[in-house]
Amino acid sequence: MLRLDHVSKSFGLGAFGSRSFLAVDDVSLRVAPGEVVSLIGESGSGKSTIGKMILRLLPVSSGSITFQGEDVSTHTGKALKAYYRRVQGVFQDPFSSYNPIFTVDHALDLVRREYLGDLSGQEWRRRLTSVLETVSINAGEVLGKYPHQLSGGQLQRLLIARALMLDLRFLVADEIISMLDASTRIDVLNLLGDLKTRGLGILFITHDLSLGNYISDRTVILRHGAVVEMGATGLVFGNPCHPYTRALLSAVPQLHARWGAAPEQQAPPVPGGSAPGRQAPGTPGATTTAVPPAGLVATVERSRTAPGRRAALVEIEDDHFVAPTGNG
Amino acid sequence: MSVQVKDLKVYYRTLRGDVRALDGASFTIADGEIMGLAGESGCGKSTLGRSLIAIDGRMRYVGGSVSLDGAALPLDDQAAMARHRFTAVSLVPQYAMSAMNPTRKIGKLVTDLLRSRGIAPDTVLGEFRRRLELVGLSTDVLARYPIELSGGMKQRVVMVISTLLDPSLLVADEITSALDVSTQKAVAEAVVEFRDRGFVASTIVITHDLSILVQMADSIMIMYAGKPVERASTDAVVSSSRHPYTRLLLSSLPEVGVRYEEHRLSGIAGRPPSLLNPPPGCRFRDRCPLAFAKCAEEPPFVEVAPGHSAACWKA
Amino acid sequence: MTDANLMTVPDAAADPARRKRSEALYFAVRNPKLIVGGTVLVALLLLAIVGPYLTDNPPNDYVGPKASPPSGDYWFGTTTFGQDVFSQFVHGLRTTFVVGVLGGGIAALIGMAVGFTAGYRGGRVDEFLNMVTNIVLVIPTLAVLLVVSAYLKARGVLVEGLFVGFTSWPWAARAIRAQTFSLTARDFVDLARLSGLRTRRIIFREIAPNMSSYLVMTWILLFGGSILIAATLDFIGLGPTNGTSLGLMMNNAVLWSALQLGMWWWFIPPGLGITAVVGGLYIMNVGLDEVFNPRLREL
Amino acid sequence: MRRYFTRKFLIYLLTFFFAVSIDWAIPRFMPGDPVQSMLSRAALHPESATAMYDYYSNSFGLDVPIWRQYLNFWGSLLQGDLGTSVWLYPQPVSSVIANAIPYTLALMLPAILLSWWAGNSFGAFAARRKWLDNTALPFAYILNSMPYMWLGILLAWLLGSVLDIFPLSGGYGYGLQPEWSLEFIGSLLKHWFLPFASLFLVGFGGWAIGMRNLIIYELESDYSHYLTALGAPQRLIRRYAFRNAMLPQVTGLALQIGVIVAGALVTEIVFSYPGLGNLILQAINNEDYFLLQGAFLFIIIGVLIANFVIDMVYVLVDPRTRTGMRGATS
Amino acid sequence: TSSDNSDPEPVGSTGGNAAVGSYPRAETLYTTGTQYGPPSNWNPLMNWTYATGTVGLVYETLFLYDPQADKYQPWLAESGEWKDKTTYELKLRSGITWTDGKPFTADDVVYTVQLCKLPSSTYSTLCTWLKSAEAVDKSTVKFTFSKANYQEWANWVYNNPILPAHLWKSRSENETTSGANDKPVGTGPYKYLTHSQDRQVWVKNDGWWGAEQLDVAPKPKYIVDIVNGSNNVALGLVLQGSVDLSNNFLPGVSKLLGKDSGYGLETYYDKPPYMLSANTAWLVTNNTKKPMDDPAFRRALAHAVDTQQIAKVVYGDMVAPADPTGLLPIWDKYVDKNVTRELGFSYDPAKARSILADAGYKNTDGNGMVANKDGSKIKLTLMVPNGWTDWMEAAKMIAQSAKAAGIDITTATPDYNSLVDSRNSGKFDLVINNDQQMSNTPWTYYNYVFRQPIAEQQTAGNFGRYSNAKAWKLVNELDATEVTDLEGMKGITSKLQRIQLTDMPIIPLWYNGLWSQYNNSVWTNWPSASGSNHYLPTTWRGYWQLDSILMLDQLKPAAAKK
Ligand SMILES: Nc1ncnc2c1ncn2[C@@H]1O[C@H](COP(=O)(O)OP(=O)(O)OP(=O)(O)O)[C@@H](O)[C@H]1O
Ligand SMILES: Nc1ncnc2c1ncn2[C@@H]1O[C@H](COP(=O)(O)OP(=O)(O)OP(=O)(O)O)[C@@H](O)[C@H]1O
Ligand SMILES: [Mg+2]
Ligand SMILES: [Mg+2]
Repeated sequence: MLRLDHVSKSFGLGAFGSRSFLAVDDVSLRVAPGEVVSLIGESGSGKSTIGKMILRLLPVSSGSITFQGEDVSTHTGKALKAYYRRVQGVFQDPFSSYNPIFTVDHALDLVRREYLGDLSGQEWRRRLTSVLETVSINAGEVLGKYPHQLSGGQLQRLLIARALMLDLRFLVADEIISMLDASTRIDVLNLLGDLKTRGLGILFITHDLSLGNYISDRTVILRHGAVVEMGATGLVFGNPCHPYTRALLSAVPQLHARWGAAPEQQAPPVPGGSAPGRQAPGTPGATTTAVPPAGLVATVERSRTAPGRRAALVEIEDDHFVAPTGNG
Repeated sequence: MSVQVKDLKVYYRTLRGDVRALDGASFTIADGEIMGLAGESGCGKSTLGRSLIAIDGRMRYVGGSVSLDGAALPLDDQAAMARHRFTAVSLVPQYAMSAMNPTRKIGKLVTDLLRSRGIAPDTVLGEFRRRLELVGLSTDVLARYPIELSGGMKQRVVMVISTLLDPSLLVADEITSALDVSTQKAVAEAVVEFRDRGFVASTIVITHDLSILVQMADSIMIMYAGKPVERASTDAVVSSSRHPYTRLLLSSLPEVGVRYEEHRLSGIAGRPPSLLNPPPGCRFRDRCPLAFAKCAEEPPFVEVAPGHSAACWKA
Repeated sequence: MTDANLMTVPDAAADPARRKRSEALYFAVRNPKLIVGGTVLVALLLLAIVGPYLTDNPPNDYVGPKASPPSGDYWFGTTTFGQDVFSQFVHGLRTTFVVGVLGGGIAALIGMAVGFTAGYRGGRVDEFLNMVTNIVLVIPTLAVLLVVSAYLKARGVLVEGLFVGFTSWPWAARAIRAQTFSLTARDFVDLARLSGLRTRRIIFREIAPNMSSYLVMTWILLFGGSILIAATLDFIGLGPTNGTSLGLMMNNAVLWSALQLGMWWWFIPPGLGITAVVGGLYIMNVGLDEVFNPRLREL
Repeated sequence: MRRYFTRKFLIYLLTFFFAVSIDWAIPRFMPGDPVQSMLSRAALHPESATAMYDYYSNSFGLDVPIWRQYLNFWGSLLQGDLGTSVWLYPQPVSSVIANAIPYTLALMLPAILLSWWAGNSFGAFAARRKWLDNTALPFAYILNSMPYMWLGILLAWLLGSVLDIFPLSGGYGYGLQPEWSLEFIGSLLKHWFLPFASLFLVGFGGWAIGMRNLIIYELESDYSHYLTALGAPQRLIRRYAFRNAMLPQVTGLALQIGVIVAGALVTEIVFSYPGLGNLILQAINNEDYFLLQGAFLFIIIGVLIANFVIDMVYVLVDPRTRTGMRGATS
Repeated sequence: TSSDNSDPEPVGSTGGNAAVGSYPRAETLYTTGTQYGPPSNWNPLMNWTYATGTVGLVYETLFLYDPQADKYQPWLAESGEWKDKTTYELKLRSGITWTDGKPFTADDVVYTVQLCKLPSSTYSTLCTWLKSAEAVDKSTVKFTFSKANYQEWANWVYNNPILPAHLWKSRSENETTSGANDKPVGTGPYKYLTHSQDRQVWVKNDGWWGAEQLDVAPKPKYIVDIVNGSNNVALGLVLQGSVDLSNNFLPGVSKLLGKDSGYGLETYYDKPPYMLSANTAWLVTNNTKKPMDDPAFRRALAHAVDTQQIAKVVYGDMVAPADPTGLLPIWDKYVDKNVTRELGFSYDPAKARSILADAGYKNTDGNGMVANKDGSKIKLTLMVPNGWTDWMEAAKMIAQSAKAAGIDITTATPDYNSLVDSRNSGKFDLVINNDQQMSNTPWTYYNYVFRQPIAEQQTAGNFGRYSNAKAWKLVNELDATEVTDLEGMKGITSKLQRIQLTDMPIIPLWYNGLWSQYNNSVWTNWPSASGSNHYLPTTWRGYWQLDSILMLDQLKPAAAKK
């Protein structure tokens, strides 16, 4: 349904863009209908940038994004509006997603004004009630209130409802629960799960691995703007091949296991070099570069120049791709 | 018995009356203990942490006492309190990203601070450098401006600064929330390390992320709507919690391995009550699946098992 | 100064919008600065409105004895030519308000247009507008006025107001740009774009209302600034060529040696009038800042 | 840092180019003819007038097409030639201005810098000190809302006319010749004082108010709270707040320079101070395009340099600008 | 050129004057009112801009002319006389030296006169009727004319300063006519000492010839001319006594005169109009435009202006309303009273209305304002330069009083430059002008009023574009009348006055004053109508040779300091 092919994004810095910064580096991925793909990476790895490019909030520097076969980047005016009818996004901060001077209805009204102008008041209300039901909030409880008056969870669910008012096919969920309380975040997450069963494609952006694991079918691990590992969630989490993925996983705090106390996951070697094609796990010759204890390494200046085309990902098992280490 | 808090009450003054953000908290923290403090947003965690350090103009000290190594802290006397800060009680604030003066080099900032407290910088700067290295920072951060450091680095620098004078009590407020997993781990480990090395005696770690507390805290206290509801050792809280709120909180946490298709978790319905005019009785009553008539009466925060206190009639 | 300053600490249970409003009111009526500034301003505004009806003397006609000090007949005395200073003063006060409103208004409009565009669009547009702003900032406005005045045989208050407006917007543009910049980074702007809203609508319907109090304060400062600039222009003889204004009164008083002739009643009132209007505005502004901005409040 | 510098420099260069072009164009957009109005002041026979008109048009370079005039203008500007004054014929504009500039600078630099420094110090001192805040600051408001020339007039009237302490006009006593004597320097200072004082006072009020508000913001900032939490004394916290609040004031200075310059010009006029302001007024009254153009050029250059210097100072004092991530400083 | 103005040293010390540092107050005369900008040149040929006193104090003319007594006084010349109809012989004084020590000779005069050959010379027209000038001997110059314009020549000889040929001969045209001449070498009673932004200082020339030959001794050792800030500053200075002589228009000064005011301030007359009259202010009508092309309308307009009120209210009685002919008081003898009695006018709105009605200007739309004969509206604009406050006020009064007579006039105050542009090119309705100063002959006055032919740009005179060949012929006849032939002159001027008052090409309003107010605290015996000193009390350019140089001789130091 949605494809990213060799998408890169560089930001110009300095005078008249004299210096550039590669925030997304040759990323290709696909999301099928009814599939949740989670995009995981540390802060600044380019997750939001990818989401924004899909939502056309940022232009693509190179590569292409196609949705249902059409190239998204050329859409303007009507076509863009039609695109937004099918593709929507929800962002990290539920409070800043609403204009604080209006009641939350405003966000819904905008959608109505722009897309559903022909709907009669009654029809609109009917539809609204049913959508609000889907996201399990009570219309009377939220409508007519100001953003501050509602909980983050309610706000996020209302935003999803706003998207559902349209002909939604694809949702970009950018860290939609990281600002929520532990007690409410799971409800929003569950809502995403329900939506997916209704055939929605979802790009779930997060830095929390446990959340990604909980909800997604496929997982993409991003580092410094490039994909280091991706594949079916079970495979990526169960059999992490890239040292970075492993480091990430080992840093995840768990309720029932302390860091270090948990048995170190058996790391299968990672294929080195650029040998294309399938390689069986355990192929000798792979290097297991020790990743320095993540986080203890200061990452002050991460400006990097495009190193040319990256070495292609290697598919080490069915639906599990890993970037060759050595230059990652 | 290093830190002893008794029925501490601190309210916020607003136009519409007092916000009872901390409405009676009693607990003790032993020497060398790391106590985790968790709860929903707005339940008064930061208020508790802040009131142990500095009660500002908008806060009102209502009652209760805090004693440190047996000596009472003059909570309501800011001038007297100033002497205890940094040396006896210290804070790693929630806002570590902006806690350092952006226009001062870190080294200069520390020297200024030490001088102003009447401490010759030379006597502690060596130790400062050593500790920076301990948390994985090179000493040349001293010559850098805060803006030149990443979030995780700033967090750790602030931690080192705050603990430089080996305080008896350290309050670490949401020091990991803004960080990604790997940095989070490093910072959390540093807290434990500092305790292990005796840089700080007792520590309060505030966060809303229980799983991180599990990694570092010896004991956990759960707060709800301005009051502590449960306090026990970490293991006890995770495995045999007595308060329904704690249990619901724990059950809503996804963990690596838990998947939506296989095991659908659920959250806690409803929202905590307003602290402006909190309802009488158990404040969790409205959301509690176990609530019964007695809950209209406020449950006392009592020991329900050795070293395990809870405020619930059904505990 | 971020937008966060404009928001009060949310309190979950109450109705924040109404609360915010009533809270603003609560502080407003208790803010001495706002009250003093507002009172002075309103009093002068009233004087400007009704003043001309209190006197039958047209401001520039030679109605009375020459150079007479304040008296029952001529409350503020008369000029060298026997013009009624009081009449000139109240008419001039009117002009002052007109110039202020007009100049401040135009400057605010341009400042908003430039600031919003630069802040919202960013990038090259921002660089370009920034340069335009810089140019206007360094161009001696006097020179431009010269051209204007050479073309127009008669300059009115309107022209002056327009001119002042067209040259005094840069700082406002910069300030608004910075504000817009921080608001644009908020998610609701992205969400508005996802709703298919056009840029202009996003700026004026979504972003601008969010900084309304800031805009009001900017406008007040521009208002006061315009009055001062206009007075300066009047004073060096580049002011309106017809009509009365406080600056022109000062100019005339000086040119006709009111100082040396001891006619204090001729040059004190206009300057005092300007100072009071502008001072009232500025003090009110600080008061408003304290009302809107919880951080500045002292409880 | 270097990059930032070059970038700023380029932008300033471009701004300079446009501003100067506009400055050049302005006189040429005006109806009327400088040569004709100059000759209208001479007592002439009409026949002589025609011959002289041609002669002077040629000598001012006004008899070539407008685009050539523009190129010639840049050509001579780059050689430091600003043309000849019409009104003060045949003095070169550059020397006319060079004679006036010292007075203007002597007035403006101390007034701007001292009022900035004193205003900021006072504002910082008064902030959050209830007593001062309620007594002294209202004065600052009033000072700040006074038109420059009115304050000038009042001072001239009170201290000059009525009390006769200070002279009303001129750069130094009319009975003196410039020399390094106490008498001369005393006279210089005496003449300088009133115009300086009126500029200083207005500026002082403005900066004091601005600083007071900024300090209050800074005292509410996170780093101040952190310092409080570490038991730092108010002294240190205020010192830090002052330092940081100075930064917006530095940009504020850059933004205000133009306005202050205009104020200084008017003040010179009030006190007949022999600086640029008087020159400009006379150039306006005498339609001396070249002088006007030259004087404004100096102001443009002055304001640009001031802005540039302030930008540079800003980088030095505010490390946040050095990372290069942020575009503009404001 | 010297731009190093603030350098005090060279010129002053070479003059042998020890007074570097400060000028003793009792020996110094402070003046102001001529110089409006920093002294920029000392070139006597640039008669609109040279530093105050360049001509008069440093460079001298052949004759002086005393306008009040209508007398020429030989100055550098000993005598001058017409040998025949077209030959004029000039005898020069001997024993005069330039301040560089070289003698003053006939060559200098010849050199100076022949500068008329330069197109950029202000008197280049002289060469159209001067055939030759030759030095007969060291002290005799013979002029031969192709056409003898006696009046104009008499004007030339006292108006134009003689230059030192030995220093100037080698100069280029550019340097001659428009050079700064920053080290002026003259024959006059004063020498350049120094100048700066706001002042020009002259020091007495001790070896001046006049002391001996004329027994004239200017009293002040130093003359410091202060650059004008603004009029009110000048008033402040003269009240303080920091300035002795102010030639500014100082509004309201009449109130400060007299003993009881305590300022020691004086003017030429001690009652209105206080000032001598220097020039006439006219209301210039654009005679090519409807309805100003109609003499009847212009006549009506002349009756509609209340000049009395202007003199009283705007000028505080410091000016006098003009004679209907506009001739200055010094030319009173040329006014033909019969003509003025018959054709003169004064403020009379009723008369104005009746003239308009008779001529067919009717008030058609009932607003009280008359319309053109063809019924179109009359709406005239009176322009005065912006910033000329007295004129601005006067214009308002003219508009007001014209409205009372049914003529709709509004005022406009464009900038001077743009006003000059519209005025010279004839794109105006009404302007006020006073470009003709007092002189030795009414010819200059009529030359201004009737000047022909009308050019596309009218640069000097007849801005109203009045066209009358007969009048112009009379003006030329007047020019060719000998200055001693008073009756001949009167005959012509009488005819001109009849034409003027019938046709009203221009409407005289008031006599602008020779503004001068003096403070008695340091110098006394200032020019006055009653005292011994009756010379023109002014430093204006072109007036030193109208005998105001002699005022300096009459000054006396005040007895003792207060
Ligand atoms: N407009 C911009 N101009 C310049 N650089 C930018 C811009 N937006 C983002 N970046 C940079 O691009 C990189 C990727 O940013 P992005 O927001 O996609 O990260 P992220 O993975 O979403 O991080 P986080 O977890 O903190 O949200 C960051 O280093 C950021 O600094
Ligand atoms: N300055 C203030 N004025 C009024 N009420 C306040 C103020 N600061 C906090 N509160 C209120 O006090 C209560 C407790 O706040 P506190 O900051 O202690 O919560 P918290 O547990 O730290 O929450 P979080 O997890 O969001 O940091 C909240 O209801 C909050 O709205
Ligand atoms: Mg992001
Ligand atoms: Mg908190």
